[in-house]
Amino acid sequence: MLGPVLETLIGGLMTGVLYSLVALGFVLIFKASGVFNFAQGAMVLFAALSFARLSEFMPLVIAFAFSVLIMIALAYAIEFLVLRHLVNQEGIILFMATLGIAYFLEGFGQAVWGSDIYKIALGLPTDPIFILESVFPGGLLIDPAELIAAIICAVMVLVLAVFFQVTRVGRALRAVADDHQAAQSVGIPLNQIWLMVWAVSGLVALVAGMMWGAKLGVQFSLSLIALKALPVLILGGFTSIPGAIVGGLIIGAGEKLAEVLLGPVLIRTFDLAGGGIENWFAYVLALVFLLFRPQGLFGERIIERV
Amino acid sequence: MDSGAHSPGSSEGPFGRNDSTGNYGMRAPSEQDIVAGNVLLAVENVSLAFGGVKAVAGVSFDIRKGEIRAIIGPNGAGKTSMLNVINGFYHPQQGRITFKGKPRAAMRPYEAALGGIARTFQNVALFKGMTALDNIMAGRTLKMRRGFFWQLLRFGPALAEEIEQRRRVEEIIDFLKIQHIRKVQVGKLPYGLQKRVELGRALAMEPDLLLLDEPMAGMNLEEKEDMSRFILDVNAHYGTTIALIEHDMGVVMDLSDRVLVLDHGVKIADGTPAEVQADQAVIDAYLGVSH
Amino acid sequence: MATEAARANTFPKLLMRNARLYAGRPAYRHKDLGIWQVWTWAQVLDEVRAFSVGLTELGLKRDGKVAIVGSNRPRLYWAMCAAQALGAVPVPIYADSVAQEMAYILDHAEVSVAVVEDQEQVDKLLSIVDRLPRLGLIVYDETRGLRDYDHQRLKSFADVQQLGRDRLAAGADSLQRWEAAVAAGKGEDLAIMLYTSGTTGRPKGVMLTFDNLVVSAVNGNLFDKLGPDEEVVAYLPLAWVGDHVFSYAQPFTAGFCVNCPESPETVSEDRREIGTTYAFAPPRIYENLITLTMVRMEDAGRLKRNMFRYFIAVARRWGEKILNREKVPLHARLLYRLGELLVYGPLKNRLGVSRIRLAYTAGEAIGPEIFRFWRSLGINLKQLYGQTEASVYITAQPDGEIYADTVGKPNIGVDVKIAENGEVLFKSPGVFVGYYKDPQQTAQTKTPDGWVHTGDAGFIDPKTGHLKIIDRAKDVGRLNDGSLLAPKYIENKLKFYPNIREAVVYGDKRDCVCAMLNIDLTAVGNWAERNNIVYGSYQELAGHPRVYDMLAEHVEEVNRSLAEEKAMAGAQIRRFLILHKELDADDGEVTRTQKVRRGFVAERYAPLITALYNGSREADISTEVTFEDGRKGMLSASVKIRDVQTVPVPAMEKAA
Amino acid sequence: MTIVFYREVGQFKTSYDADEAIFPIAQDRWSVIVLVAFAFLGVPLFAGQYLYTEVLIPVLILSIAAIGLNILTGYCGQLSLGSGGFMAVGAYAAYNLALRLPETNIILVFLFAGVMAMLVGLLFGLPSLRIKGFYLAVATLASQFFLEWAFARVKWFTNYAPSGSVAVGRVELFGVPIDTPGRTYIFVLAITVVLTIAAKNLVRGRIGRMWMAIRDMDIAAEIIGIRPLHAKLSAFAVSSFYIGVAGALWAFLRLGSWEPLAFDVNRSFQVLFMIIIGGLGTLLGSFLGAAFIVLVPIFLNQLPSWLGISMSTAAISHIEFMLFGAMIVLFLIAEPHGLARLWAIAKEKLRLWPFPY
Repeated sequence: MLGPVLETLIGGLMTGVLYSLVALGFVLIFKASGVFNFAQGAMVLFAALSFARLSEFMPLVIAFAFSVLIMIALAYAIEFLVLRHLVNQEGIILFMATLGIAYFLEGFGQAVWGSDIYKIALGLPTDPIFILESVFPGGLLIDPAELIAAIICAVMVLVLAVFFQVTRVGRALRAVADDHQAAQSVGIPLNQIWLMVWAVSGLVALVAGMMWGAKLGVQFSLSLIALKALPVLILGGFTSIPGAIVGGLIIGAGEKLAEVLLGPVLIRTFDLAGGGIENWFAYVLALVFLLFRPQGLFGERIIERV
Repeated sequence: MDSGAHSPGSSEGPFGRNDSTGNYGMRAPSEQDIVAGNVLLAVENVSLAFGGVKAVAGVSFDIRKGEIRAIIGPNGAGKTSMLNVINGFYHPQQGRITFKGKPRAAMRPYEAALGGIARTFQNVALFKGMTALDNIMAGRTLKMRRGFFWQLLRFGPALAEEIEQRRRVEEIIDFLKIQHIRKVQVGKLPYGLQKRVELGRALAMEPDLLLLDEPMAGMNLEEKEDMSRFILDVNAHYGTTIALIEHDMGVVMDLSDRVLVLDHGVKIADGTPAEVQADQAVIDAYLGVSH
Repeated sequence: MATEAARANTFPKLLMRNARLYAGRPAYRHKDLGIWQVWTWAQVLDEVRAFSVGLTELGLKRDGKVAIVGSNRPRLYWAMCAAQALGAVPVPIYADSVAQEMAYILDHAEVSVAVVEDQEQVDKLLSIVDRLPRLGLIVYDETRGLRDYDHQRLKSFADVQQLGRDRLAAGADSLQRWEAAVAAGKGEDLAIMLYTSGTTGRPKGVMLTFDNLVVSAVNGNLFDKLGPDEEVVAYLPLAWVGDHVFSYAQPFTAGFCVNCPESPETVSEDRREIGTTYAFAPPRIYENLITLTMVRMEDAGRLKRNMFRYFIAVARRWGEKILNREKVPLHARLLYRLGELLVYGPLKNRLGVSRIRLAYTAGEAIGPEIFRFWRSLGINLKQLYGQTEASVYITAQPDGEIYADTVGKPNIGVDVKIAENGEVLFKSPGVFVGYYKDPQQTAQTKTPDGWVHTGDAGFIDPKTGHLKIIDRAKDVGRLNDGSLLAPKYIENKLKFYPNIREAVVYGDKRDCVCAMLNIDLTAVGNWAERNNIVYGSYQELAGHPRVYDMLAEHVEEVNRSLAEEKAMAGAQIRRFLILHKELDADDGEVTRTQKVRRGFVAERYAPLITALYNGSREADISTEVTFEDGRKGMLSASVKIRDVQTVPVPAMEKAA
Repeated sequence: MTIVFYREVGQFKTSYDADEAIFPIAQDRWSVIVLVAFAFLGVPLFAGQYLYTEVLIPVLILSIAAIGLNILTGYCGQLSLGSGGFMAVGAYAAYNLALRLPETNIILVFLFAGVMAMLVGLLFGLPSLRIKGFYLAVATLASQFFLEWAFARVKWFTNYAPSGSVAVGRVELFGVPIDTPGRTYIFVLAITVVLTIAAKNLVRGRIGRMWMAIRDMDIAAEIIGIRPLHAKLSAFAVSSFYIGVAGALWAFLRLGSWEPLAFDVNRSFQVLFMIIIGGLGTLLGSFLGAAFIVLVPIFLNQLPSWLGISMSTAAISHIEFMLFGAMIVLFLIAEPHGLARLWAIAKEKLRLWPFPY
C-alpha cells in the first residue's frame, strides 16, 4: 500500500514544482507592482503555444529564443498599453484589468497560433525508471520526463530566489514592492521595474508552459491549470518566494494524495461519477486555510491602521 | 430633534446663554458630580503599543457628562491612538476603560457605536460614492429597525420609517446649514463642507459621547468659526458630551471645559484651559511646535 | 373680484374671504427640511388666528406696534396679518440692519412686540433690549440654539400659537371676540409702517392704510390681470414696500400662492422648482443672472458657445419684435423657433423663468441692453415706477407698450404731473397717510391738496406718452460753465457695463465731471482669470492698471453717447478713479436697497474728490469699515486717477 | 420635442415620498413607463423567434444575474468570480425540485432555486469576513470549481443521467404552457421587472446604504454601527438569490437541456464583465452590460457576412475573447463606471443645457 502512495506523493511533488514556478510568476509581479496578475495562466498558455508552433519548423533553441523575445514584447505591450494608464488605481481595478488581459491573450494566442492540441517534443527520455527496488517490490516508477521537468523548474525557482535576494535589481524590486515613492526616490524608474518583472514572469510562464506542454500537450485548458497557482499563493502568501515554493509542493502533493486516498472514499459515500477532486481540492484547501491564517504561511501580517 | 440620548447634566438650566459668543457659565462638574456618577467615560492607566512602538503609555483620565473635553499634544503624542482605543479600533495591551459606569472588555467599533460613541476622523472618512444626504442617513442605520422584506417592498412600515428618519436627518442638515449640498456626492464637496457632513453623520447617531479628531484641520478662519459654533450648539442643543483633538490653541481654549495634554504617549497635564496654559511641562512640550 | 375685495377691505378680512373662496388652494409654500411644506388658505387662517389670539393673551393691544424681523418665511407674513387682525400695526425691519439701526426704529415706532426669525435676530435684540423699555415680548420662529435662553420675555412662535389654540378651545367667546376684532377693522385704519432707509438722514416711518394697499393691489391685479393661479417667490426684504405689495397685498387680494425659499443660497434652485409666474426684482438681479449666464457660457465648448452666441444674436434681432407681435419675416420666425428649442427654452428652464408671465423691474433704471436681452428671450419684462409713499404703483408699462428708457403710463387711479423744476408729482388711492411722528417732513412731501413730491426729475415723453425719469430732482445740477448735469443719468450709463458695479458722478458747481467707480468682482474677476491676471484681493484687482485701461474705454464710450444728446453733451467725464472697496450698506455708503448716498460718500471720500479736481495722479485714503460681524476697522489705500478723452462739443450748444 | 432637453421648472416635491421616488424627474418617469409598457405590449407586435430567443430573453435573464453580482460587487464592494457556480446551483435546484415534485408551481420552483443559491452563497460568503479583495476573489473561485465539480460528479443532482446532461419538460404557469418564445419572453420580462424593482428598493434603503458604506469605507461604516458581517453576508445572500434565479431561468427557458459546462468559470467572467462594462453600482448598468455582452457576439457573427468575407466560427470566438478583454481594459482605464456613467453624463448634459457640464 505504501508504495503507490509514495509514488503519487513523488508525482505530486513534481507537479507541485510546476505550480511553484507559475506561482512565482504571480509573486514576482505582485511584489514589484502590487498587481495580482490573473493573466499569468493566459501567459503560460500563450508562451506554450508560441513555443510549440515555432518549434514545428525550427530548432528548439531558436524557437525558445524567439518565444523569449515574444514574451518580452508582450510584457512591454502590457506595461505600455495597460499598466501605465492605471498607476495608483486600487488593486482590485488592476486585478480586473489583468482579467481583461487574460481574456485578450487567450483569444489572441489561439487566433494567431491556432486552437488545436499541439505536442511539444523536448526529446526527453521516456522509458520509466525504477528506484528503491530493494525497499518496495517492483520499486517505485518515476517518469524521467517529469523528473527532468521538475529539476529544470527547481533550478529556475532557485535562480529567481537568488536573483531576488542578492542582485541589485532584485533588491530594487523588493524596494518597489514595499513603497513606490521610496523606490522612485532611490532613483529607479517605476516603469522599467514593471517592464522587467513582467518580462521575467513572462519567461517563467514560458518555461512552465513548455513543461506542462511536454507533459499534456499544449491546449486551452493550460490557462486553467495555471490558475492552480492561485491557491498556492494563498497558502504561501502573496509576497513570499519561499511561500510560493512550499505552497506549490503542498498543493501538488496534497491534491494527488487526495485524489488517490480521499477520492475513492468520496466516490463511495456520495456515489460519484468518478473522482476529479484535483479540480477543486487545492482551492478548498486554500479557502479553509484562509479562514485561519489570512496572510498565508509566509506573508507578513497586515495591521489595519486607522 | 429630541433624542433619547440627552444626558440630564446637559441642559444648562439657570445659566442662560445671554451672548452670542457661546460661553456657557461654569460647567466643569464638581466632585459631587463625579460621586453622583456623572463621569461618562473613565480611562485608567491604558497602554497601547504597535510592535515595539509605544503609542500610549499608562494614561488615565475621565470625561464627564455634558462637558467639552479637549485632548491636545504635539504630533505623535498618541492623541488619535487614544480615540481609537476609546471607540474600539485598538485594544490596549493593559488598562481599563469604563463607559457609562460599565467597565468594558475589548469591543469592536460597531459595539462602541451601539453603546453611543460616535466620531469623526482627522482626514475625512465619508462614503465618497454617496450623497451628503445618504451619508447622514447611513448614520441612522442603528435607529432603523424594519426588516428585510419590508425593505424589499419599501412599503408600509419600511417607507414610514424611511420617511421618519429622513425628517430627522433633514433637521440635522438644517442645523448644519448644508441644505444647498444635500444631494451632492460628497466626493465633489470642498473640504470644509465634507467635515460638516461628517459631523452630521456622527450627529445622526444621537451619540452620548462624540469624538472629534481635529474637526478644524485645514479650515480657513471663517470655517473654523462656523465649526466652533456648531460644536457648541451640538453640546448645548443636544447635550452631547464631546471629546475633541485640536491643534488650534485658540479654538481649544474657547471651546473646552477641560484639557488633557499628551506628549509621546504620556499624560503631562490635565485641567481647565487656564491651568493647562500655565503649566510648564506643557509649554516645554510645545516649544518649537507652533500652532 | 374688485367688489369682493372692496367688501373685504382689510387683510384679515381678505384672509377670511380667501379661506372661504379658495379654502383648498395653496396659500403659502415654504421649502423647509428638504421639501415644500404647503398651507392652504383655510390652514393659514387657522394658523394666523391661533397666533393672533395668542398675542392678545400676551397683552397685545389695538394700535400696538409689532416689529417683524427676518427673511421671507410664512410665519413672519402670518405675524403681520395676526397683528392687523387685532388692529395692531406691523413694522417690518430689514433683517440685515445692525443693532443700532434697529434700536432707532424699534424706539421710534414704540414697538411692544417683536416677531423675529432666529437666534441671530434674538441676539441682536437682546443686545439693545435695555434701551427699549416698551419692548415687552420677543417671539422667535426658529428654535435652534435658543432653548437655553432666559425665557421671561422670550417665546417661540409655536408656544404663542399653542396659547391661542388653548384659549380658542377653552370657549367659543374668544373666537367671537377675535372675529369681532377683525370685523372692527376699517379701510382707513393704519395697516403697516414701512421705514424707508431714505437716501439722506434718519429712516422715516411711512404710514399706509388698508385702503392704500388693498386698493392699489386690486388695481395692480386688474392692470396686469393677475388671478389666483399665479406663483410668486418671496425673496426680497420684508421691510421693502415692493415685497409687501407683491408677496403680501397682491396674494391676499388676488388669492395666489406665495413661495418662500429654503435659504438664500437656494433661491434660484427653489425658483426653478416652483416655476414662478409673476416676478419682481430690482435691475441688479436681472443683471447678475445675465452676467452669470455669460460667464458660464465662456467655459462651454467652442461649438456650443458659437451656437449660443448665434442664437442670442438672432434673439436680439427679432425676439422683441416677436414678443411685441410686430411683423417679422417668416425665416426669422423659424430661426427664432429653432433658437427657442435649442437655447432660449433650455436657458429659461435653467434660470427657472420658463413660466414667467410677467416680470417687473423697478427701483432703479435698468440697462437697455439687459432689458432687451430678457425680452428678446420671450420674457415679458416690464418697467414700473413706484414709491413707498405711493404703495408702489405710480406708473407701469402696459403690455405691448414697452420701451427700455421709459417707466410707463400712470397706473389705474393715478394722476401724474410735472412741476416747473421738472419734479414728478402724483396723486393716487395709494398715497400714504404721512410719516410717523414727523409732520413737517410729511408737509414737505405731501401738498395739502394731496399731491406727493416724488423727489425725482423727469418728463412725459411726447411720442409715447410714457414717463421718463432722469434723476433725483435735487441732484440735477449745473457745471460752472452752465451745462446741465444729471449725475444719476450718467451713472446709469456707466453701470450698464457689467464690469462696473457702482458709479458716483460729481460735477455740480464744478468745472468738470469726475467719477468714482466700483468694479463688479464677478465680471472683472472672471475677465482677470481669462487674461491670467493674478490678484490677491478686491483692492488689488481694483487697482490693477489693465482694469483701469478697460474701464477707461467704457468711460470714453459713455462720453461719446453723452455727446449725442444735446442736453447732456456738456457733462462729459474728464477723470475717474476706481474705489479700493465696494460701497457698502453697513458703512452707510448705500441704502439697504443699494441706492448710493451721494452726499455721504462725498464727505467720506473727500480727499479723493479733492484729488480728482486738483489734477493729481493718485491719492491716499483711509476709511473706517464695518465687517460682517459688526466689528470695525481701518482700511487705507492709495488710489490712482485716470484722465479720459472727451468728445468736443460746439460752444453754442452748452448751457442748452 | 421638449423631451430633447429637460424642462424641470415647476416640478416641486411636497413629500419625502415624492422626493425619494425612483425617478424624481417627470420626464424620466414617463419615458420609463412608456418603455416598460412598450416592452410588454409593443414588442410582441413585431418581435420574431430570433429576436426573442437570441436577444431579448438572454439579455433579460443575464440582466438578473448581473443585478445579482452588482449587488455584491458594485454595491457592497466584494469581488466574486463564482457567479457561474451559483447559477448552476439555481439551475440544478430548480431541476431537482421540478423533477421530484412535478406538481410544484413554476414560480415556487424558481424561488426555491434562488433560496438554495442563497444558502450556498452564505456558506461561501463566510470567508469575506476575514479576507478582502482578490483573496476573496480566489475564495469565490474555489466555490466555482467546487460546485462545477459537484454537479458533474454527484449523480443524484443529475438524476443519474449517464451523459451528465439534463433536460426539463414543458414549463407551465397556472396551466398556461410557457412554450412559445413570445410567452417565455413575457414571463421572463415580468420576473425581471419585479426583481429589478425589489433590488432598487433594497439599494436605496437602509440595507443599500449599509452595503455602500462597507464598499466606500468599511472602517467608517463600522463606527456608525454597521456590522461588517451583517452587511457582507446579506449582500452575499441577496446576490446569490438573484444569480440563482437567473441560473434557473437560463437553464429552463433558455437552454432547456444542459450540462455543468453551461455554468463554468467563463460564465462567471461573463457576468463580471457585464457589470464592469455596464457600470459597477448601478442597476441600469446591469442591463446595459448584459445587452452589450449578448449583442456583440451576434454582431460579430453577422459582420463577416455583411463584409462579404467568410470566417471560421473559431476565429470569431477568438476575436470575441480579444474584444471583451480589450473592452474591459478600455473601460477600466477610460470610464471605470461603465456605460451607465456615460449615460448619466449625457443626461446631466441635457439637464444643464445650454450650460456646460
